[in-house]
Amino acid sequence: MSVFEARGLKIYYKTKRGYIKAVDNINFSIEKGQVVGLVGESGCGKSTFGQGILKILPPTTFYNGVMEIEGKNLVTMGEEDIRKIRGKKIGMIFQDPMTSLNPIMKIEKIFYETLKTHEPDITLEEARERTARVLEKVGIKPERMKEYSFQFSGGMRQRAMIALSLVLNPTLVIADEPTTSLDVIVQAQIMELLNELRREYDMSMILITHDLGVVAEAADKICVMYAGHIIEEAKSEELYYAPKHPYTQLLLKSIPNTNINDLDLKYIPGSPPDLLNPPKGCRFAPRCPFKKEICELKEPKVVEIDGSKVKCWLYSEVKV
Amino acid sequence: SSVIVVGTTDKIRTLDPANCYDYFSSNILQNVLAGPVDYEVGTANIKPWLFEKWDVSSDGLVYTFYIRKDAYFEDGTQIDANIFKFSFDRVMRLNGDPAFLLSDVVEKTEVVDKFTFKVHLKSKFSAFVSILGYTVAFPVNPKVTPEDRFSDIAPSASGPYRISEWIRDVRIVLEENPKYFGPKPKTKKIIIQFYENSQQLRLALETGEIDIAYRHLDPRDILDLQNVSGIKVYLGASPQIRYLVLNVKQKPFDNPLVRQAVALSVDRSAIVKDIFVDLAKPLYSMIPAGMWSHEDVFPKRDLQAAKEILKIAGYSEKNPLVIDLWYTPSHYGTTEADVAQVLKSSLEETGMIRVNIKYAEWSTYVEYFLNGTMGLFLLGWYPDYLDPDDYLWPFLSVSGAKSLGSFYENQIVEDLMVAGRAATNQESREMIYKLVQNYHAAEMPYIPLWQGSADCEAHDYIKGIILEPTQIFRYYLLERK
Amino acid sequence: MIYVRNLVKHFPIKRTIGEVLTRVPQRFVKAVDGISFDIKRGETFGLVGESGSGKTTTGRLLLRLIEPTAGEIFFEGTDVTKLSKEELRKFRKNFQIIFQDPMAALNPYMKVGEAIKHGLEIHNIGNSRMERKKMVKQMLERVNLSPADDFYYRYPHELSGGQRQRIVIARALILRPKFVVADEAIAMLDVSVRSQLLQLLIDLKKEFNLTFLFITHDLATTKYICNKIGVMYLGKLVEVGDFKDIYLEPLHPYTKALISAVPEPDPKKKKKKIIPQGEVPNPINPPKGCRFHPRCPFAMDICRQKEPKLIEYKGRKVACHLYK
Amino acid sequence: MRKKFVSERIGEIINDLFKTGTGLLTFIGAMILLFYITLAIFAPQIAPYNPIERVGRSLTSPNDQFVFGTDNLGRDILSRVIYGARIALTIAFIAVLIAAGVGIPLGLVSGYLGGAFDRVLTLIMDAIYSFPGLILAIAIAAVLGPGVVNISVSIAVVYTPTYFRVIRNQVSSIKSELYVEAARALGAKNYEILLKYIFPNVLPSIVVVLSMNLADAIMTEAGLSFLGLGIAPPTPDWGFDLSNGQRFVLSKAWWGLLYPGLAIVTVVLGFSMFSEGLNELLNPTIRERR
Amino acid sequence: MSLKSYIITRVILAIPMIFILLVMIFFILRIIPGDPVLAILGGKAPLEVIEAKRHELGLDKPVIVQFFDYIGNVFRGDLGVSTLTNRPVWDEIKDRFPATLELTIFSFIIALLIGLFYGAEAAWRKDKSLDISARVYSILLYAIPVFWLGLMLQLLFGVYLRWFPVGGRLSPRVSLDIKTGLLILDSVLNWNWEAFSDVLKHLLLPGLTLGLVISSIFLRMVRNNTVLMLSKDFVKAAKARGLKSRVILYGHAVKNAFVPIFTIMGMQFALLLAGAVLTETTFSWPGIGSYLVLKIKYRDFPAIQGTIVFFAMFVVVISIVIDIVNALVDPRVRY
Ligand SMILES: Nc1ncnc2c1ncn2[C@@H]1O[C@H](COP(=O)(O)OP(=O)(O)OP(=O)(O)O)[C@@H](O)[C@H]1O
Ligand SMILES: Nc1ncnc2c1ncn2[C@@H]1O[C@H](COP(=O)(O)OP(=O)(O)OP(=O)(O)O)[C@@H](O)[C@H]1O
Ligand SMILES: [Mg+2]
Ligand SMILES: [Mg+2]
Repeated sequence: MSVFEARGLKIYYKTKRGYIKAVDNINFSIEKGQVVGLVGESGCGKSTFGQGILKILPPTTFYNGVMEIEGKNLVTMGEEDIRKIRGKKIGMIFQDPMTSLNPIMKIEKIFYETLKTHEPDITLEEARERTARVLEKVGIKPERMKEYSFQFSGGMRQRAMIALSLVLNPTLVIADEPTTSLDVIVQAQIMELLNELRREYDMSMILITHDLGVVAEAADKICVMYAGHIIEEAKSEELYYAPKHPYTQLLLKSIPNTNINDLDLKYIPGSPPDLLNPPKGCRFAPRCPFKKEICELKEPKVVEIDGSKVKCWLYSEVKV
Repeated sequence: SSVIVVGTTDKIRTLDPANCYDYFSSNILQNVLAGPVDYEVGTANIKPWLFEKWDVSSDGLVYTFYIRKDAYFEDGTQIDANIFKFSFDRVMRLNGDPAFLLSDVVEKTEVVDKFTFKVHLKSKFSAFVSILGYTVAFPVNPKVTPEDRFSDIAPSASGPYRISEWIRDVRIVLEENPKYFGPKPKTKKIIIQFYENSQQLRLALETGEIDIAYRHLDPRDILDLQNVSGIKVYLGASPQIRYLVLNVKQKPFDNPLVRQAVALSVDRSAIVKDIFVDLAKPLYSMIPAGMWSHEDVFPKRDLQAAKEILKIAGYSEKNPLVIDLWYTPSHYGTTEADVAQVLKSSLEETGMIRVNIKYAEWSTYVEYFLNGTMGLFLLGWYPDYLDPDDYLWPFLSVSGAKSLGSFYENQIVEDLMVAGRAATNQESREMIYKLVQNYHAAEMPYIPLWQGSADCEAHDYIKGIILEPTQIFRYYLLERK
Repeated sequence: MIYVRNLVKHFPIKRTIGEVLTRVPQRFVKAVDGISFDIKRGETFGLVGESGSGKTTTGRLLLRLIEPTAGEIFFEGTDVTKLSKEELRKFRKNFQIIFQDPMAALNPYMKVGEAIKHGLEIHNIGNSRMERKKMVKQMLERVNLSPADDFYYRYPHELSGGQRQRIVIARALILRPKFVVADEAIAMLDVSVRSQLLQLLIDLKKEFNLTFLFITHDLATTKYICNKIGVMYLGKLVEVGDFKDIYLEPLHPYTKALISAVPEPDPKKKKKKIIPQGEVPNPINPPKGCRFHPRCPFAMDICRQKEPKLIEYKGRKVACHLYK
Repeated sequence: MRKKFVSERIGEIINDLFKTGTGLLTFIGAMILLFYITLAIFAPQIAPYNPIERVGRSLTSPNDQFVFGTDNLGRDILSRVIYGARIALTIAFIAVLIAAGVGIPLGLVSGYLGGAFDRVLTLIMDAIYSFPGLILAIAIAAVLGPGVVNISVSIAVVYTPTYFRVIRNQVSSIKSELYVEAARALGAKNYEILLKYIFPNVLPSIVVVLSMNLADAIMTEAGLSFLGLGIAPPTPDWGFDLSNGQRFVLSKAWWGLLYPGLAIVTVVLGFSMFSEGLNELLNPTIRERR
Repeated sequence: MSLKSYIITRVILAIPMIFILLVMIFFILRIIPGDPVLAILGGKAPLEVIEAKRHELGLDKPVIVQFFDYIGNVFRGDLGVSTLTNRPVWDEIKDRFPATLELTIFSFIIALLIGLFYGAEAAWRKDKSLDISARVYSILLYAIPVFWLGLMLQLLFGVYLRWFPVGGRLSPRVSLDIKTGLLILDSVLNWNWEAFSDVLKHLLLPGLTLGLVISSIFLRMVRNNTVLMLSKDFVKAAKARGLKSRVILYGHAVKNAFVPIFTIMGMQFALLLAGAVLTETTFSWPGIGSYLVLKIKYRDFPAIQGTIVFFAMFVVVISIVIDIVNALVDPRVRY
């Protein structure tokens, strides 16, 4: 059973020059206890999707389609109802722990405020106790909750941020590049922590990152995004060993692996399209080495092969 | 209803008689302290007050005063000769602003007995008793007045009122002084409220916040108020005179012809009409009209004559006389700039004079006229004692002319004035002063312009307002009907 | 070509007046604390380590963009630290730097062509304006920015991140330097662009016969370009040697940790990770003894007391008490 | 190739100017300024009367002959308002020029050199800056006495630290920017760095501060002359005319108070709109700061 | 750094500031072209008297000696003696300061309320009509000279409608036992409601005038900084935790926006004081602003100098206080 599902979801930013189609007609679902990785180049709409789920994008944002959590459609839901879901049902971890915690508030105050919002009857004592418990889980000594976030190191802050997203026991956690701004070693520490916690809390997680290495280690399923579309969705192993979409294939080649003898550097020429006026056909077509006539004319459909979903004419035609 | 509120834009600087030399401070002191002599209400005639009577020695150098025996300060201290000696000596020792009035003439003071006080003069001075009417000679209470410095608190009362509250620049409250020997004031409590400007004062009067507005409404406001029902405007004479000073040592004013041309072209009536809306009077002598020995010695405006004279002096329309006219912007109130404007246009009407208006703040102004920087400038005079001598000596004596920036020197005039000071006979003095005025009009180191008027505005239920020639404003005569 | 001996850089920490008066002693950030290494002509020396370990500082010291606290830097026999200001200015032709953040490294109010040309003007390369312009355009073409005529007149904000970094590279290389410091030159770029630029750097290095100091925190990229690497931790070099040796058999526990922390895209190779606890300590008060001991899984008593020396071991240098 | 590029940019700016509210703001501001500058320059041609001559009865209410009425000396208020633009703008421009002429070079040098020189200068400027501007101007104006130059100097003293601070702070932060370090790595000389790399980067904020200060300077001048510390009468001056007009409002002569006041408000409004717009057009990040 | 040592540092840092201000004031005021002695004595005093007075004021000593006398006196709390009233300037300022304090506090509160709520709500609805109105409001009010606004309010509410008095602090007929000098406080302490309403009536127009003018700047600062804060990640994070929008706006964005605002508050205060000079003059408010103007009119040299020194000290004290408050609000300053 899926915890969260998006169908035909469109999230557009309204700007003076037109709509930026940051998320365009995507279908997505996540099962209970599953970790789904969302990868893609910068600007392809990963954060827009992640934050769009909570509807915390700027008020000018336009939503269409269905986002379902526990049978309720977030797209049509009123602001006050959504507010009650935020934090409570869906937790969020942000990229930059430096800036995501209010610098002039003590950690315990931030926790108390969050708890009080969703459980108005909670006392300060109770809140402290729960804060202590969850902080301990993420490896922070409870007495440090009396400190301010700027007194923490980067890794500690991210731990606190994780604790904060878990304190209300949400069913789904969205982690938007949780390790990008951290050091290599700390990065590994945090990933390990997330893995442990996921098992312990039995929660679902959407892990957004641009680092294929990171998702490969942690995710059960990987969705590759390109210019507002999910162009491939597959099990981690499947994706690594048998990437279907040309973009995925190229992306995999262009990241350095740990094989010391593989000195072949590939890269994807060109750059992602402007989301104001994305290409009419397949959005990857202008950069695709296997592009055919149809690719530039018509948007490909999603097809399923070998248990993975691909949005590419190469495969549609095979089927046809 | 036993309270009357008076509003003013004037300020109290100090309430220590030894340092008090501005109108409004003296005005308060005159209602709070009893002085040696007073003036009869409504006149300039001196009458006894603390001094019951006095004798003058035959050489005119020694005055013996007899002090009344029922005068007390509010704390019960009796006023006697020792207190007078203390006060006079203190004034001269501390050498405050008005001290010269005493120290210039007084040689020494002497206590003869408890109620007899003697003053030795440096030289014969017929107007000496007039000086005693000024607050500088009012005795102070040694118990609360520091001997070696000026007091900065309210004085211990000996007059009709005592000061019950004083918030500087906000209000001062006068209440009946039970210890005063004289008649009880008509109103037990007077509140004097201070305002920043004429408009606020007027508004306060119109809204009934105050009952009386005294001093410094703008002339135009006074004019307006004359037509407001329920409000009465009182007008009276003022001993203040306003004039132009011409520095006779500076070009082109060292030329008597130039001075005459200026005197002939100034338009006194324009000033009086446009700016003072007829609340001032044109003045043609340094001695104000209404004072004995006054004579209109200056010529009336005559542009034709002025042109002729300018021609003789070598000026023409093509080669005009270019002069600077100086004024000071705040010392004489807001109207001063306007006056300079009007003077400029009236001189320029000759077509042969070009005027540049210049101004300087008062302290700079004073410095400028003392060191002879300015050639033609506006100044005003307020007498220290009501005597023609005080309108002539300070101007025409060599030392006086220096201190007023005209640098006029004429030994004959000076000798005449010395004689006038010594003479005890009013007629001979009058004759001498007329002569001096004519000398002045011939040489014109000063051109008298106008004579101020005193004014007071009040609701019509207020009675007892008397604008006196002496400018003493007696709060204790005010009452509400 | 480059010999670095006992290079030290301590940044004094500003004290407030209150602290000066209450005699709080002056403290220093020990950014680089006595490092020595050599780079041979044509070699690429990779400097790796966590954030704050002093990599950038080392790079800036080599170019004398900041004054070293102590130590010597020889560049082809010249002691760079002894050059006078004017000599140094002229000497700068020989060594250049490529910064991490290309946007910040370009003057936003200068057309990129002018920015590249300025170096030529400073060092009087080329005879006329026209000639210099031509050289710039050639260089632009070389870093794959064509048409060069168009790019010459653009402002930095009109370029993408990858293009900007190409400009920065062009600006550095147009002087034909012998030695180039690349300070995380590709770290800020998008995944797909990274490889493009890495390839460009590799090509240019060959073409211009450059010697590189390649600073990075991403061990995985070093394999494409580096011959030798040095691992830095808290201002000290803990391991220096041939790339392959170190990569295949890291000796120092810190190097081991760094290598195992590299995320592995191959899901089957989910290896056992040795991840040290905690984070890099404060460089103001580095731990006594071996600076890595508080995080080291193999820490011994001696590690807490004695600072290990950088010794030769198995064909490389390592500073750890485990190896004698 | 190059020409097209420049014209494109200009086209973009003009486009921005009219499409966005900011552009409109700037445009209106600029129009107001142009209007007053024209008034100031062509005052003799535009003004119906000599501003310092009695031309009508005193305190005539606005009518066909005297559109803004006359003051207590029978002078035409419209003409005085027109001529007043001269004084206001002259003083503002001189003051700002002096302030900028002193503050900018000092700020550049101080920020670039740093060290003790910088610290002392910063301390002095901060001291002046922290002091209430008008009060400082009052004190200096009282000391120097009236006169266009004197008033300008008093105002300039108040605004010099503004330039100094803005420039110095920017320079000292730009100094540590990577591109400056890059220039040094190229081997550029100090003055080259200062002129080619640092100055262009502070220029936009100079322009913005400049136009902002012009508004403030006009306001300060009006304040000074309102207090009687400005230009000597009879020279037409808005602040003075305002305080003069205030004397007669109870005589129902509201026009003496209204028109000079409106003149000040509109011209300051013009400058603020202009600088606000400029601010956003030139430097989208700086606007958040003030 | 502990709060205590922060405060000590801050106070020590103020010393050179005070010194520079004092030097500045001294040299500006000592080059007055008009001779203060002559201004005191007028034209009637003979030369010896002038010399004596000059000696008495110490004006015949070398400038450098005068300077050290002056510095010494300032630190002894002796601001000289007014030549106009012969009272110690310090006493006169003490008399008048409460009026200024009352006015500035009152206007500050008005400005704060307007600026805070209007600014915050405008920031929340960025680019909507409320925000546009806020921007128009702030740009318009900024362009209105405080004295003109004062005069217009006077004209409307004082002269035509006669709702409020146009000057002073207390009606003549209302009596009040003055203890603190802050009349609002005094009337409350005395349970004197007649006086209280009278005082409030007098305070309203000048307070509103100054408050409105300052509010424009305040509003702009609050709005811009709140907009900035609203774009920060921690606001987004707070939103993602389901916090209510009021809490996010006031508890997070505005509160953080105040951190930078506090640091420029010192400057705002200087502005407030400058505005107070003009407001006091327009409304005959017997504070130190109108005192200064009055003294300048009479060229009361020691009083001018004393007042300016007082202003300088006041500014320094305020800036210290603001910095300390800032340290309390923003823990980052402390640590
Ligand atoms: N508030 C906004 N208004 C307009 N456009 C936006 C806004 N936020 C993002 N975009 C645009 O939407 C697109 C998708 O952005 P998004 O942040 O979702 O990408 P991303 O995949 O998270 O990239 P990154 O890896 O850089 O975080 C980009 O083209 C971006 O420019
Ligand atoms: N100018 C400076 N003043 C004071 N301290 C500095 C300065 N530059 C660097 N440091 C400090 O020196 C230490 C080393 O910094 P450096 O930038 O060399 O590290 P790095 O290894 O390049 O890190 P990163 O991977 O984050 O770039 C850090 O703690 C840093 O805070
Ligand atoms: Mg993102
Ligand atoms: Mg670095």
